[in-house]
Amino acid sequence: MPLDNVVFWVFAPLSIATAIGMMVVRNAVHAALFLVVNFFTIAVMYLLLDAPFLFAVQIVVYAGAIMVLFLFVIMLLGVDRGDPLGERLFGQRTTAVILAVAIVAEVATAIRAGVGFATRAPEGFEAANPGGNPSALADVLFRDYFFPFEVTSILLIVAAVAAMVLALRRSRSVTQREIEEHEGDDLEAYAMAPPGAPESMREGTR
Amino acid sequence: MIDLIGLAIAIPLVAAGVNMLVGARLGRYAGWLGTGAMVASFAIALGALLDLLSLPAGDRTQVVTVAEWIRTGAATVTLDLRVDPLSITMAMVVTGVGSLIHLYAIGYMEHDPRPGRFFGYMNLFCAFMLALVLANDFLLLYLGWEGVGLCSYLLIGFWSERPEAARAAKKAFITTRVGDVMLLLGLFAVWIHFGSFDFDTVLGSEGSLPEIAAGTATAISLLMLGGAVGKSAQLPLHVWLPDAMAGPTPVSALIHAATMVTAGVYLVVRTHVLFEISEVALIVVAVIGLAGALHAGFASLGQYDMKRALAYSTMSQLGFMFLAAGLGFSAVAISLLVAHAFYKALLFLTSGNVMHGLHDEIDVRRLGGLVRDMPWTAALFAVGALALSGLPPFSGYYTKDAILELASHDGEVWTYVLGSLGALVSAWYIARLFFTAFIGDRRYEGRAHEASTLMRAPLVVLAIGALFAGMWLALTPDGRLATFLEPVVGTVAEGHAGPSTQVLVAISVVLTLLGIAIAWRLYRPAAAERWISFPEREPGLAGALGHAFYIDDLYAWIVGTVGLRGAAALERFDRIVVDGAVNGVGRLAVRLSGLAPIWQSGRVRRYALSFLAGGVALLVFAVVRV
Amino acid sequence: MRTPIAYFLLLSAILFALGSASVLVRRNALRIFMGVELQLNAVNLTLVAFSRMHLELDGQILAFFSMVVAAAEVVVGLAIIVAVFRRTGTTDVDRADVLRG
Amino acid sequence: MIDPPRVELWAILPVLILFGGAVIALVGAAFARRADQAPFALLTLAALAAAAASALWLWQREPTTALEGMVSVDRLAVVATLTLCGVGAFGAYLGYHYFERDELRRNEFYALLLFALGGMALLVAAADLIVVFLAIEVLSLSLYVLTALTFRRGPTEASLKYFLLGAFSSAFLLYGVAISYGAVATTSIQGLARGLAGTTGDQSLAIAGALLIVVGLGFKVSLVPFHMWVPDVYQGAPSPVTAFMSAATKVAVFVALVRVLHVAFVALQWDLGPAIAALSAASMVVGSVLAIAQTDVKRLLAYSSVAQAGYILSAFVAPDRDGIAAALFYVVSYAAAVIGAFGVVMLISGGIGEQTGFERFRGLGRRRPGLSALLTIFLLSLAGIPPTAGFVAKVFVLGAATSAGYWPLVLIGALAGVVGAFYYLRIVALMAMREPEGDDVADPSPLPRLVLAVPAAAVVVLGIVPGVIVPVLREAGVLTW
Amino acid sequence: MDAPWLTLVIVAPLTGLPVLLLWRSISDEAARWVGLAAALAAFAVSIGMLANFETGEAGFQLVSKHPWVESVGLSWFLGVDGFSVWLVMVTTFMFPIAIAASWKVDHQVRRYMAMALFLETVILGAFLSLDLLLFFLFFEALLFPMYYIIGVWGSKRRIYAATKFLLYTMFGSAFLLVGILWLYIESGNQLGKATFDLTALEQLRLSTEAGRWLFLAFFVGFAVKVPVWPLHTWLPDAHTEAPTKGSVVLAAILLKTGPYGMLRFNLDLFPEASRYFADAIMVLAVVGIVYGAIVAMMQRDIKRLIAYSSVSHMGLIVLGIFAFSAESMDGAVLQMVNHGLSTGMLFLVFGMLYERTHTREISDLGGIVQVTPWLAGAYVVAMFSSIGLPGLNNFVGEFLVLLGTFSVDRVLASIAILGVILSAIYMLWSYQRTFQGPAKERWGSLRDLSWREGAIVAPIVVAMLWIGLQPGPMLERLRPTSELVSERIRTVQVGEAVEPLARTSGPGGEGP
Repeated sequence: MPLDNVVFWVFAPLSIATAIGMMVVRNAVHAALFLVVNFFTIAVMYLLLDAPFLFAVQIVVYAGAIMVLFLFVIMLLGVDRGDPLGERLFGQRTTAVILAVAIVAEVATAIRAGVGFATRAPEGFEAANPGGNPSALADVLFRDYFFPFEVTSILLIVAAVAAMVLALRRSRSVTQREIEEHEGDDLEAYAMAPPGAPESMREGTR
Repeated sequence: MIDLIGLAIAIPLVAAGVNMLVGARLGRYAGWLGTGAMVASFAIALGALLDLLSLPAGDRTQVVTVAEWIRTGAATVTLDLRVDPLSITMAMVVTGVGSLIHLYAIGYMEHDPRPGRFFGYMNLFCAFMLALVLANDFLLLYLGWEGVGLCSYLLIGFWSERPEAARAAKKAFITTRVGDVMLLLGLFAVWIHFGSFDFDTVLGSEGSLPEIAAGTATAISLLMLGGAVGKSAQLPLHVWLPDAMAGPTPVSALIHAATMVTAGVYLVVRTHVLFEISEVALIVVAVIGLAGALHAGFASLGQYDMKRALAYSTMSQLGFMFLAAGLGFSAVAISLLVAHAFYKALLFLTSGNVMHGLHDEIDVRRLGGLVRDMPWTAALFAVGALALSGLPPFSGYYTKDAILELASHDGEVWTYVLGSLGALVSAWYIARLFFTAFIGDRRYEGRAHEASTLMRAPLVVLAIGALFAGMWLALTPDGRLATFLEPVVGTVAEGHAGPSTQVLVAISVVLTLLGIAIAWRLYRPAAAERWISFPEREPGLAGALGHAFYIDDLYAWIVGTVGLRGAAALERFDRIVVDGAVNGVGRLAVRLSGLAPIWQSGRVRRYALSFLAGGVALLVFAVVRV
Repeated sequence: MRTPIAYFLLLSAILFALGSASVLVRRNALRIFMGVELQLNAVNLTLVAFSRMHLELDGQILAFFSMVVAAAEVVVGLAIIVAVFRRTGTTDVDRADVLRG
Repeated sequence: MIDPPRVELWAILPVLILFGGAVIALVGAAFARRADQAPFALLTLAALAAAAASALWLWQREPTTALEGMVSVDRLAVVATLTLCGVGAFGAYLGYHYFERDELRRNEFYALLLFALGGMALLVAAADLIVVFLAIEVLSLSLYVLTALTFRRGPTEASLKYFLLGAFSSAFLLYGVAISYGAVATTSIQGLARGLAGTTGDQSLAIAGALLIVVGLGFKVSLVPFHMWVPDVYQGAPSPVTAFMSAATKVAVFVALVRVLHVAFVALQWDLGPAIAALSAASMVVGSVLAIAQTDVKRLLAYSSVAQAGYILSAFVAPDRDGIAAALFYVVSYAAAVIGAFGVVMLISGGIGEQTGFERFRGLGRRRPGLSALLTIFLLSLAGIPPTAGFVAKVFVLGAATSAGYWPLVLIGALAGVVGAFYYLRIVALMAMREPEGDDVADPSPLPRLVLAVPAAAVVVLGIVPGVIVPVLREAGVLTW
Repeated sequence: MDAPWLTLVIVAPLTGLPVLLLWRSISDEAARWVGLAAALAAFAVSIGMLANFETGEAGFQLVSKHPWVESVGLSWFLGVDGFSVWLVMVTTFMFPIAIAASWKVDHQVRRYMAMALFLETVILGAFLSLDLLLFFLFFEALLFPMYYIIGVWGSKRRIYAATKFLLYTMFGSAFLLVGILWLYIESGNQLGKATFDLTALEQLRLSTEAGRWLFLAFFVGFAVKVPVWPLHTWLPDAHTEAPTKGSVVLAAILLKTGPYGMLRFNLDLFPEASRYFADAIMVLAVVGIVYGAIVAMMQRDIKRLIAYSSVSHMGLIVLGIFAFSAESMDGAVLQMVNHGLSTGMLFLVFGMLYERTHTREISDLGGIVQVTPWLAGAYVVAMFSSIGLPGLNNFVGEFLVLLGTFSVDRVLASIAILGVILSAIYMLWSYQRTFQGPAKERWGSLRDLSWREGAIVAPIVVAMLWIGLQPGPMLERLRPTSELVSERIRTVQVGEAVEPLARTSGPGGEGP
């Protein structure tokens, strides 16, 4: 058994298991840790697919930056108590599982038609990576994809602005008095289920 | 004058317009205007008659084009009037009797607040009636036909504040409308078969018969008969006429005795060619006539309301006319029509005098002995009654006798026997009216006042007519009128051998006298207690007679109970099912929309679920090939 | 490489489905968002696998862009979640239902 | 050493101007957070004008792609950009009025608005799926924040929902891009078209990719069943934001959809058609029916926009020039009507409290005849009753669907229009046919009414003489690859 | 005189709009006069149109055709033939009357008049359009003003009635729209250039099946407007709740767009299907006649009664159209005019009574005739016209329809003719209960017709008598067209392909 097969069959189940773990555990911190592990397994897959640069980026950006940010927010908000176990929405979990299975089945069918389950990737990927993967990527990125690359900068500015606008509002003009003033009519103005919709139509308990 | 015959219609029409629009300002002159118009119309008709008489018998059908009516492409429809012996006879009756009744009405309606309207309607009626009889095609005839119906409606309901008058007017219009519809269908059939409504085309001219199969002729003539039956209040569409007496008495006299109700007879006579081709239709006419004559005659015996009794009498007499026409004696039918116009108008107007003199009291049980307060009226009524009962030499004798004689010749014994029975009953009921109302003890309070001269004068003229018309016009099968009518209605075929004329006359007179005798036996002053309490003693028989054998009640039940319930059910169906379905769809949509909160619950995970489900569903299109 | 490319794709599909399912079943906004991150990662795997299959680098570039987008989204998303938490004191999305109907 | 890329910045001049304006506004807001917002509004309008002018300038260009095939320079983009600039101008004015009225200072509004518009302008010119994806992210992130901009409970909640579902949908969009890439080995729109044109055999993978992209884009334009965020977000967001995003997003994303369905995947039209038709039908029916029971005008308009999206999509079953022109006409007339409608609603809603319940509109025809007349015109157009643009638009799109043979879809659309008429005219009835309750402080300034009279006039003019823009739109519908 | 008459007719009512819309402080009285003047102007122009109408021509006349939205094949294509000329006349004739009759409207007069004039324009447009999309545009555009008039100035349940009216008719036109679009696309396939031009669409060769489906789509669209049983239930509500003017316009003119559409489009475009479905439609029509009459009988509300009588009368019109004989088509068109006059006048006169009594309940009324004889007289004239008394207008139409039908199908004609009896029953019965009988105390002081009201009613009476006694001029202009259409339909065999229509184009030619 070739090495890459072994690696795949080790890490793929692990990947799925950690994904499931992330989904089912109660504690948010645990879930985040499962996700980090999952990201690692995906990084391994990148390695198997001859994408060493992305392997590195995956670990640095995802496992490193993004998940840390997640954990940070989890801690910040103090919501590490964990989710309640009960499902309040009728049939939500069952349907979710069914839909998940269905979408896998559909995509699998499409893949089978479009790629074929036994097709192996052709050899000769090195030819597409002159001077090594990172360098080749840089070639493509800064020539063909220079414009999208510039767009990402706009995206990041927007993200920064967004974070700034959303996060800075406490410190600015909205005073406690203003909040109190409007709190009441907020609820009135927005709690507008159509009259005549009986209570029983609303799901779950408040 | 023949060319001016259009004026005979136009003058009353204009007078009607004037009276209806500004009648309120005219006051009592309204009546004089109306009467004047009628007299003028009469004069024109008379002139036309004289002109006609001056022509040879073969040329006595004149068509006068009054106006161009419809012009489409090549075809031009003109408004034509037909002056021939039949139509001019009818026109004479309408204008003559009409003039007299108008004159009478001036006095009769003098206390009414709306004489303009009344005379307007009356003139309008005469105009339509003249259009009906003078028409040269079925379309104009139908116009007149419906027009007189309208006037009848308006005049019966003239005192519309009286609920019974309003009801009767409606009933009259609707009932005759049933007949009218059949007539209309008949016209359609005529159009389809002949492609024309022209009398010459449809009925044949110059002695030539129209080309038509017997079956088609039967269909057409029976449909026309339907119209005639409705208008002439014959079985089974007779129920409106007694109720129509709720109208002012001159109306009853003019419309519901002398003229409009005879339009049916006129129609049958006018189209007799078709009936004769059909033969079946002719028999139906005779049967309906005979049945009507007997049914109405007996029904008249049960009436205590003088005008209702006279109304049934009218129906009975019309039955005789139908019988005559059905037996093929069109000329005789018209003779009876003419004679009847005189004496029945007379009878109605005298009863009008009674009402006028007694504050609208008309129930014979509360009359009696009127001869002392109203000698003129009583005498005039007697003349009319004798004419109706058919004693010689009154006009009724000639016509009735002619019918019976011809019936006896025709070979069908039953027509003669039943016709004779009808004659007997006629004498009986009219004598009954005279005995109960005019002689014996007074059963009313106060004093009746005799009618004014204005109201008596026309009656005298009518009485003279009732007396002498028979003799002068010789209303016999081979008399002057019949001869005059011959070019239009054909000769009366000589029938088979039968009892000789003398024997028949004797039988007829005896029967008439017998009828009077029976009436005297039953209704003589001494027996007043007996006949007044008759309904209590014999409720069954009295009820049957009084209700005219319950036919009207049956209709009332069918229409009023079954019909109304059915209609109400249909209305509910419309509301609940048809409209309910529409509103149901609307409500369903609103209900569905009201379910939105179940799905649109505000829970973002539900939204995601919906999203994913949508994605999954959409991907089906990728993996499943149709 | 011996492993058929479809295996990677299938793994990716499964991860994508698991990520979707996470979005559906978790009530904590943060964990829902983690599900989304998993989905994006799954897609990246697909991209890289196809890149390998087609012997070209565009797929990897796309994956790279995807990571940038994910980062930007995380910034905004976490900011919004924090804002909501400040307003309502919870990150339970089921409690966010004043808007409905 | 690599060849330097061709940097044809002129090709994205409108986008650059918008982003540039956004950055300036952002810097300004950073330094003058509490300053008077009028300069910001004027700056925004100036940027929009400049962008529109530069877009007009691009009209003359030969259709081509630029920036290494990443953006198209064609008339479709020009028309869409012009529309977006128009919508943006009204959005900016409405926002100015909104915040000015309540004396709130939200100067970031203008920057975010321009970022969103920049993203949209980029989206309509995108010639590569990766640009589509990035542009959508730019506009989405901006809109998430705009939604939350007053930080009251409703807007925050709306923002959260919008964001969570938006991120979810981005994943689908990206998955679609990935699978398409897998199927054809390119993400270039024209490349996809060329790649798919010649191929035969099983296209499942490409179809799956296309459909996933449709899912992702369908979310943005609120197609059923991806629409569920719409009522909540439209109701919750500040009215000017709602007005802006309901109009502008649809313009931009539908134009992107034109490129995706009419160019990239045009070879798959017979496979995608039924799916498009199903989405369209579901949107028309569900949107219309669910709107019936609404008693909040903003929410009602939100559901209505779901139905409207269905109508627009119905033109996409006909992958030809008429279909594109029809969809464009619909989008333009819809944008005019909806921004006007939300604008009037905003003026009536009485400030940041956003009272948009039906009772607020009762008897409005007497109290504020001008505004109610304007709203009536917008609603008539949305309901598709002549002589408004909505009628012509509806005929156009349904005609396009007919030409593709989807007459059941046309029938559903026409019947859903009946339902639509019901709820739109319910508001008209509420305003014109009911007695007013209580009194209301009339808006003294005629300016908002005058501004909103512009889209009203547009709606009527397009309804009576659609010919003024139809040739232009048909020009725009000529797509080469 | 050479002028774009038809365009002028359509535009004439609009002349009042700028004044009404822009001059916001116009006094109520002035607004009324502006409305009346514009409506009268339209009438005057339509007289000019009539004078230029060539008698004896079957085809379209006074045609004016200008491309409008060239790229989609929409054109401003107007033309008038024997069918439409009288409908235009009755429209322009009744509108001034209806406006004058609503002098008493006292709130939002300016809007009222504006809506009325707009309504007139679109109705005229619908009658004159020969471009299907243009027709549909007008056909749809008339919904809103009518909706608005019912909804704003109507009585108690006005919003319900207005909404029902609007939705029901839109439901019908949904099918119509599908049909029109289908034809449009088909024309693109067959003629090379897609068009909405009626004369071009007549040239299409449709498969039998397609023709039938399209026929049904068109038919449903028009049947709702007629309304054909059982799609009629919007009508009583709309009639009842509408203000007098609304009822008049609705009954007199608006309903006519339905049968007109059938006559103009269904018969012309789908002759084979017309024949195929004729029997079924005639049955529906006859059911409508009898059903409407019976249900009318049981109404407690006079306006509802008149409304149901409309259902009955409109059934007769549909019957006439689908009997396909020249007579019955003549009759149907005539009957459209007649029904407009007679039912319009019934609503008008009853509206005048309603202004005095403020009740529509039959049981509340009674004994009116003594108090207001002229008003009652006017009602009687309208009533007898409606009943179909010879000498008045309705008879001519009814007669021709029934005659034409009788020659085709005796049984149906014989059932349909029951309507003649039933109409007498419900009309006279209701008249008896409302106007006749003992005078009620509370109505003792009602005013009789004023001069203004008399002047409103008088022209209708004159028109009724004129048509009733002298239908010639109308028939002359009508007959060639109905003969042409009838001829064509009758030559078609069910189940066979149809040769395209060879319509001899009338004089008039291109517009300026």
